Amino acid sequence: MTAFHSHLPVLQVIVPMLTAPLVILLNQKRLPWIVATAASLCAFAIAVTLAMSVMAGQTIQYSLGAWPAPWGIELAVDAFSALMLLVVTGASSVALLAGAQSLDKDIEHHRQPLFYAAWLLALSGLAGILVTADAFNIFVFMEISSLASYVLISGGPDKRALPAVFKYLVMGTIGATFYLIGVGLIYMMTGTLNLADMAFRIEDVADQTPILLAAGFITIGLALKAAIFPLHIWLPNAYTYAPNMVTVFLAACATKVAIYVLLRFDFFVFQPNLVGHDFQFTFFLLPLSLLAILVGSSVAIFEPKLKRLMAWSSVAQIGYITLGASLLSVSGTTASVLHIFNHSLAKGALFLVMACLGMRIAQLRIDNIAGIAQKMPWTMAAFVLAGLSLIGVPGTAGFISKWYLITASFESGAMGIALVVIILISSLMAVVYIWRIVESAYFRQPEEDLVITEAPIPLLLMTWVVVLMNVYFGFAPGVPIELATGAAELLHGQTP
Amino acid sequence: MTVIFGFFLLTLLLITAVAIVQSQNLFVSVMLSGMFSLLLAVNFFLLDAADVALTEAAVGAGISTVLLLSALAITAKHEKAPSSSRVGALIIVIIATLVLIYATLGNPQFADPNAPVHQHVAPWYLDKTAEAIDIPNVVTAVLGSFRGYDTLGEVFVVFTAGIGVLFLLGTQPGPFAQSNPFKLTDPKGLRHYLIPRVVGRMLIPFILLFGLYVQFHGEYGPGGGFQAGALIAAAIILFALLEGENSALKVIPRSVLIGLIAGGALLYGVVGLFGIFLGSNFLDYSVLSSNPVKGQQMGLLIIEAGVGITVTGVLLSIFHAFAARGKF
Amino acid sequence: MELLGLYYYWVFAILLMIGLYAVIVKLNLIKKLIGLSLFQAAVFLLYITMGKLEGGTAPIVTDANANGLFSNPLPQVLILTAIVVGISTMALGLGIVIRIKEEYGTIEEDEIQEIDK
Amino acid sequence: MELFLDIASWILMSLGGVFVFIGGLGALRMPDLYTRMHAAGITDSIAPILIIPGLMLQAGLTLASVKLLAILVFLLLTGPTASNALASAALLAGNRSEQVKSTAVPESEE
Amino acid sequence: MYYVVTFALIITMALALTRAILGPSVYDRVLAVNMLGTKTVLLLSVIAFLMGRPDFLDLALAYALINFIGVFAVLEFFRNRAAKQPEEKP
Amino acid sequence: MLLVTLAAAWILWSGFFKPLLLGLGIFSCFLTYVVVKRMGYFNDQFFALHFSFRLIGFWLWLGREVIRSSIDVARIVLSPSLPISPRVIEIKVTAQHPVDQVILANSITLTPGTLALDLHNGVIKVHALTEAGATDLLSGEMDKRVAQLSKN
Amino acid sequence: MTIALSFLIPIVGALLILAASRVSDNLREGVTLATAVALAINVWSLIPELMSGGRPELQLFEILPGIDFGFQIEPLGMLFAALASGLWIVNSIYSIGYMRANKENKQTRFYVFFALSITATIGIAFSANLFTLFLFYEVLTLCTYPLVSHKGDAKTIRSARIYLGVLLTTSIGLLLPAILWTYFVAGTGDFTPGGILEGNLEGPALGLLLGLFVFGIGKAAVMPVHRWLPAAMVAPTPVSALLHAVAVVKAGVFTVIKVIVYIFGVEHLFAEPSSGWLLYAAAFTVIVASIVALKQTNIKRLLAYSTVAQLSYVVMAAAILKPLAEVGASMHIVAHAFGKITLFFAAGAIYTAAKKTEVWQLKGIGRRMPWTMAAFTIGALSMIGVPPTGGFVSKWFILAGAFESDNYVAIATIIGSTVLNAAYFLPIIFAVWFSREDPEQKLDHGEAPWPMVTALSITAALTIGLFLFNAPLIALESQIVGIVK
Repeated sequence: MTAFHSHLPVLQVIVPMLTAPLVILLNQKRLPWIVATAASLCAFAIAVTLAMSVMAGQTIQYSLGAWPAPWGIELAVDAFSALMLLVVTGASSVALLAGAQSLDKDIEHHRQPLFYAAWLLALSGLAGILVTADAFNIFVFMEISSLASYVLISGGPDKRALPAVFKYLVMGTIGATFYLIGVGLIYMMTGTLNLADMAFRIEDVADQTPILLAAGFITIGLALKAAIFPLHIWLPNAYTYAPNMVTVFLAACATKVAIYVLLRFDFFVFQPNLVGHDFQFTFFLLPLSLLAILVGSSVAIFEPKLKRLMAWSSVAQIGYITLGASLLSVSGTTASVLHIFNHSLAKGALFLVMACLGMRIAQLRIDNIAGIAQKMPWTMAAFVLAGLSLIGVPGTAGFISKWYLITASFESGAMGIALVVIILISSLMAVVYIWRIVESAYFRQPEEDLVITEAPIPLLLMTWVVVLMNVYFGFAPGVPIELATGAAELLHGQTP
Repeated sequence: MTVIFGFFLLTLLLITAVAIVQSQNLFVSVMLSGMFSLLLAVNFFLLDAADVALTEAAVGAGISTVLLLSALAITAKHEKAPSSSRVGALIIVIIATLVLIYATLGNPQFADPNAPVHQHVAPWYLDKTAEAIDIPNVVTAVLGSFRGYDTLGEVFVVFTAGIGVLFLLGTQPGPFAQSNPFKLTDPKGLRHYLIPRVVGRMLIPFILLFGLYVQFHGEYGPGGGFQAGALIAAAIILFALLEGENSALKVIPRSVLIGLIAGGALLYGVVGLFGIFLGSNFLDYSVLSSNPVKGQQMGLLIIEAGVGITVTGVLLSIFHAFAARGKF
Repeated sequence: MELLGLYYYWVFAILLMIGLYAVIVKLNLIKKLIGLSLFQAAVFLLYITMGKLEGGTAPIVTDANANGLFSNPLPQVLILTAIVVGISTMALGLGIVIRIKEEYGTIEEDEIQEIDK
Repeated sequence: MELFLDIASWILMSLGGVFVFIGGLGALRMPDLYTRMHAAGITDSIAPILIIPGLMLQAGLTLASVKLLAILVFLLLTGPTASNALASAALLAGNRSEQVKSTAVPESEE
Repeated sequence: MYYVVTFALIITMALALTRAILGPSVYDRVLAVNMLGTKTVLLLSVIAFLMGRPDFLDLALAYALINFIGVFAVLEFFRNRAAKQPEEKP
Repeated sequence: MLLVTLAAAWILWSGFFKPLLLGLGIFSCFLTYVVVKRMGYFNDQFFALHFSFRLIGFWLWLGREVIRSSIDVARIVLSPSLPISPRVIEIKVTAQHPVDQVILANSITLTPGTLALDLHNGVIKVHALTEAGATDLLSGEMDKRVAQLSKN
Repeated sequence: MTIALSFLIPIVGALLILAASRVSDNLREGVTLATAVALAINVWSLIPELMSGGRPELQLFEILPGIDFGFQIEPLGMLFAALASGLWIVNSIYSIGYMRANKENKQTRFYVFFALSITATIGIAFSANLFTLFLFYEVLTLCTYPLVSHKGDAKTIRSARIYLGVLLTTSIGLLLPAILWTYFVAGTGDFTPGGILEGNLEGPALGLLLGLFVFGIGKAAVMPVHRWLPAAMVAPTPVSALLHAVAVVKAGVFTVIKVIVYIFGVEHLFAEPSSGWLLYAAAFTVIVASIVALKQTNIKRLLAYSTVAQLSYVVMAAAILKPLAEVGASMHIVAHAFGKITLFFAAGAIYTAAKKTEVWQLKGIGRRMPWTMAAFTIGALSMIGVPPTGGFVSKWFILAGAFESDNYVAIATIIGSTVLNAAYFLPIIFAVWFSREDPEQKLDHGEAPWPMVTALSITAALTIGLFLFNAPLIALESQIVGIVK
């Protein structure tokens, strides 16, 4: 490991972060986009390097300011964070590469430098959450990413983006503040902010009321951020009215990062130390996950707006992720982590398709895309494949995580069968809502002659790249599985 | 004894909070929240948190009041009659409060030296500051060096908010600015008011200087980049109030503001990067000079400057952005 | 003394819930933001309270008070950051509210929902 | 000497405290805005004039004294200015707002 | 001895708060806020001595400055509102 | 002139004489100076600092007035019947310079019992709490003293 | 390599069709035919190796531990693949005539998806494990949707939605859990001679799993999941032929047999009483579907219910769980394929030439369309199981199997259904040849276009050929039996 390599964890965060101030100083037409994309790609490259190091068996640690761990802030990259970093930086890079035209359409030119700066900040905030090993530092970066996300979403062309983003802001802030309270209470009882140190020291004071309270606050706060049912109400509108590319980016990773923190805290800090903590999983998280899956899917079935439909589907998919976690087994957590990755792929691709459609059609409603497959065959073909992945058809990435999820459900005994049934029912529901779109696009006659053409090449190209990744990881899921298994074992305290 | 003062002040605080929520008049709410901030700041001061008290005062009583008022000027003064479904929420909230209060019974005793908070990392900071950085203000040392990464994040939070507001409200005047008759008739601030103008003008240089003083004495007393930035911005906002929006923009044009926003953030980051280039970790200032202690002090000075610059730039930008939307 | 100390935490709890109540119940968007800032202020109080040390003084070491008892600097640092986060959020929120007013002509949540229907 | 300074400062500060209280009381008792402002004026003017020198006596010839002096000057400069600003604002709205209507400000004013 | 002053100040603050809550007009509230601000400055000065940290007077100074700006913001706000509702002059 | 005042203020506030801080102090003073210059401080006649010993004398006199009227007002506040008779009067200002006019107005406000409402075209509108206060003011003592301030 | 080619040829063919359609229709159809022939040759070329006991396989990659994506050819799959690829040629010829004569739109889409469906069918036939099979099973469902909904009007789309809904629901809701269960208990899903569940799953659970499989494989149309089949009648006739004879339903019963033989293991299942219900369910379906068919007046709907019955015939044969019956079952796949495709071709020809769709309209039509109706007669006879048709051979084997196990339910069902088949086919045949035409109708049509007639003649010939020259086929199927033993 070279000297430069050892700095990668921090570079992961500060490369996009420090590029942001540069971006707002740029005035040329394309320059902000170019710089932002370059920074994002650079971050992606770093993430890949980190993932390779992690897979080679290292856990990378980094002390900021060279101060030792519980006193200074420490960064740590393990299998879980490496996987998430791949998702986050990958989503950002793809969306930026694909999105130049789409964003030109949504954001006026003179506002673009600010927009791209906010984008980079969102990226660095998310990356910052993932690399840090410090509870308070998570809060700081959570706020960077949240504020930047609010900015990004508010760039949406529809005025309804504004109330949506306001709601998101209020709920997001409540979530973050709850988290802050929880961290404060734990700090009060343990005197430390470092996660590993915390997990170690919490043992002495476990089961005292402040710690229980802290667990509650942290869980609720992060659940708000992660849009876990029934705290998801900010999500559909925020995703619907955001600029298309922003939806691609955020849908693929924003809530997932909150789930990441939640899993970290629950499994790392609370689970080994709190009596009855696993009950809470079984009694709260599990039913809520199931409800999320069913409600999200049902609403999606009847939703006429395409992006909203996708957003509700996200609510359901978040349910899958938490369901896996709530099974409290290594395989369940593996499924959960894996689904984070795979759902990002699938949903990212779907929202990219939405962006493609959005380039050509004003109102993305099911009725408006009747017969569009003739005009935009490549776009809709991509949609079909990505939709299959979302449903979980074998041969796509979505199948792999559902497979793991179902296996994990079976392992959990008699209840498992019921879970499997629900998972399958909801898959069927996914079939229905994906199918409604496919049917409209392929098998209905357009009401009038559509004078539209295929989406712009870069957008289409990136869409297909992601779609093909869905297929690729459906057949060769080795890397994500390895990382996810590593992450799950880590979370359950088993050293691989 | 101070605890008893605290008791009274906290009670006042609670009353204020209830009044804020109860008041239908938004303006009154804003005024009361200014008071709330002051009271809160005094409480912080009583709890030995001088830096926090200064910040809360500068932010809560100063900046946020100004921002809220300018938003009110554009939007509305009164809120509508409340909705009917309040009882449920009230009950939930009361239950939650009781639960929280019950939970506090398990807290460590107030100000107990044996509480975990005072045991683990805190003494280390106190010792290490004297040894490795050698400045009196431990808060600044922790803020700037031991947890400098957090502060970098904080600067970028401010930065994000700044570009966010600029992005939302833009540099162009919005639709309301045109339809606002006042904007066109009198863009000149408080010009006609002789007394405020004269006194204000006399004070502005001193406020500025005081801001810079707070900036550069962050290592010795309460204060630092953020508080200084707020004070300097307040001075210029005062000027804008007295002489009008445009005069203030002439003093510090928008392009300069953008430069300040970006420059301060970059300054911080670049200092951090120097740590890497000079062979240590990110944000390690001790390598900046041959003497590690001197290096730390230098690093702190520069990053505080970065914080101050960004905060000034952002707060002013936000103020101008709001003001441009409707005459404040 | 002990009860007085607890009072700080109680005030935290009550303030927190007052803020939350305002955020939930109030329909006016600016009022929501004010409620949000109360909510955050409660957390500031929590942190600062826990950092207080019996007989301690502000952690600024000068010759005059070198008796070595200082309150915990760490929560103060954290809260400095949190305050900044709070004001940033508030500023952004207000920016959004202004835009909402421009687009909708009102800042009452129910009226906005009515318009969006 | 010590003792004398102490006593002097205690006296000043106590008096200040008394005036502050009276001012507060006045602000509560007075019937309308302008008269209340007079009461508030007590706390704005006489109170700092008494209390801060009292503190200065405690501090002696130190930097703290200088700062106290600066505070005093600021308060004496800003206090009346703020009152005046407020009064003129109230005056501006005077014959519109029923609540501000003073016993002394004639209707035709403005 | 500081305690006496401190208590007097705190009580006056409470009175000011009462006035702020009672109103009746917004100007009364502004007045109360301004009064409270001044009292806070004094209170901080006194507490600084009470706690034996006279070097914290910076805070009081900062308050004095900021409180002043706040009142101006309010004034500007009113002036605006007055101008926004153009009255028919008799 | 301003620079000197600023520098003095810095040193008195700071109290540290390390070279670094002094350097920063000089830097700060110049920065303030530059900003203030950009604000147009030296373009018009509003900004004028003139010190004189008469000012100190005036202050002492003013202080006495403040104490005297404070006691008056305090008595009013404490008396159960609130013996007030508020009225508005107008005073013509003798001094021409705006700064002097402002000093007068603020002095009036500073004295409890009287309150400067408005200063326009050399006329100060004053709200007085009592009849006595009003007549006191109308006697023109304060006006005279302020006018003397700038007479050099 | 040959296996890979089996997939590449139709896929490349589909792309070429797409490309060729830009040039001319003739070229497009030429490409279709060429692809079909190439595929058939390619698939058939594997037969010799298989007959000599080889089991060519192609392992692509491992998706998850224990889950591979790969192919392995065994006799049953070969039979199915050979059948499908062979019939594709005939069907293509027929389609050309049909599509042109009826001036259908979106013909390119039709040919492309047809080719893709064949790809999926080959995939099902060759898959080496449950996972791969499921994958292609779903692909087949999706690829046939555009074919079924070809007309594109509201009614068609509604019916097509039923088609898709039933098939997807059953496959995801039942088949997938069954597969998952299998993987979970056995740790693998590879098709293994003798089954993989022995020792892993016993008792009622086994019966339950069997149920999940049988009903999950909706394409096998065991009642009550047969609803899609009549619904799919809205499709153009070549598509119906594809559904009924070439690919879809055959894929269903094929999968059932394959699962019974290679997953459960015939003997393991035979030893398990809780699996006996399958026979009854199949028998029930046979009888009920035949009775329903009796009441149909629309030719295609009649044929559809006939198919439902015949499919359960296969399932029932498989459920007898005796080697001879298994041979009969696989034989019946072929026999029914030939017979039913002939019938559908004939029905399509009638529609094309005379625009007639109802049974009662057919009086005396044999004189105007002798070739068509002769073929129709042969197909119907095969359905009934009368010599000299292929249907007789398969029924013979099934019956032999039933006797071997003294399974009287099966015997009774076979006899009963034969009677019922005769009851609904013979009157038609009689009316076609011996009734007089309705004089009120103005009749001037002759035979359908020549490609259609050619195609149905070929399939009719094949039906008879199956009776006369079935030795190679039986040899091939005996290989399965050998495995079973």
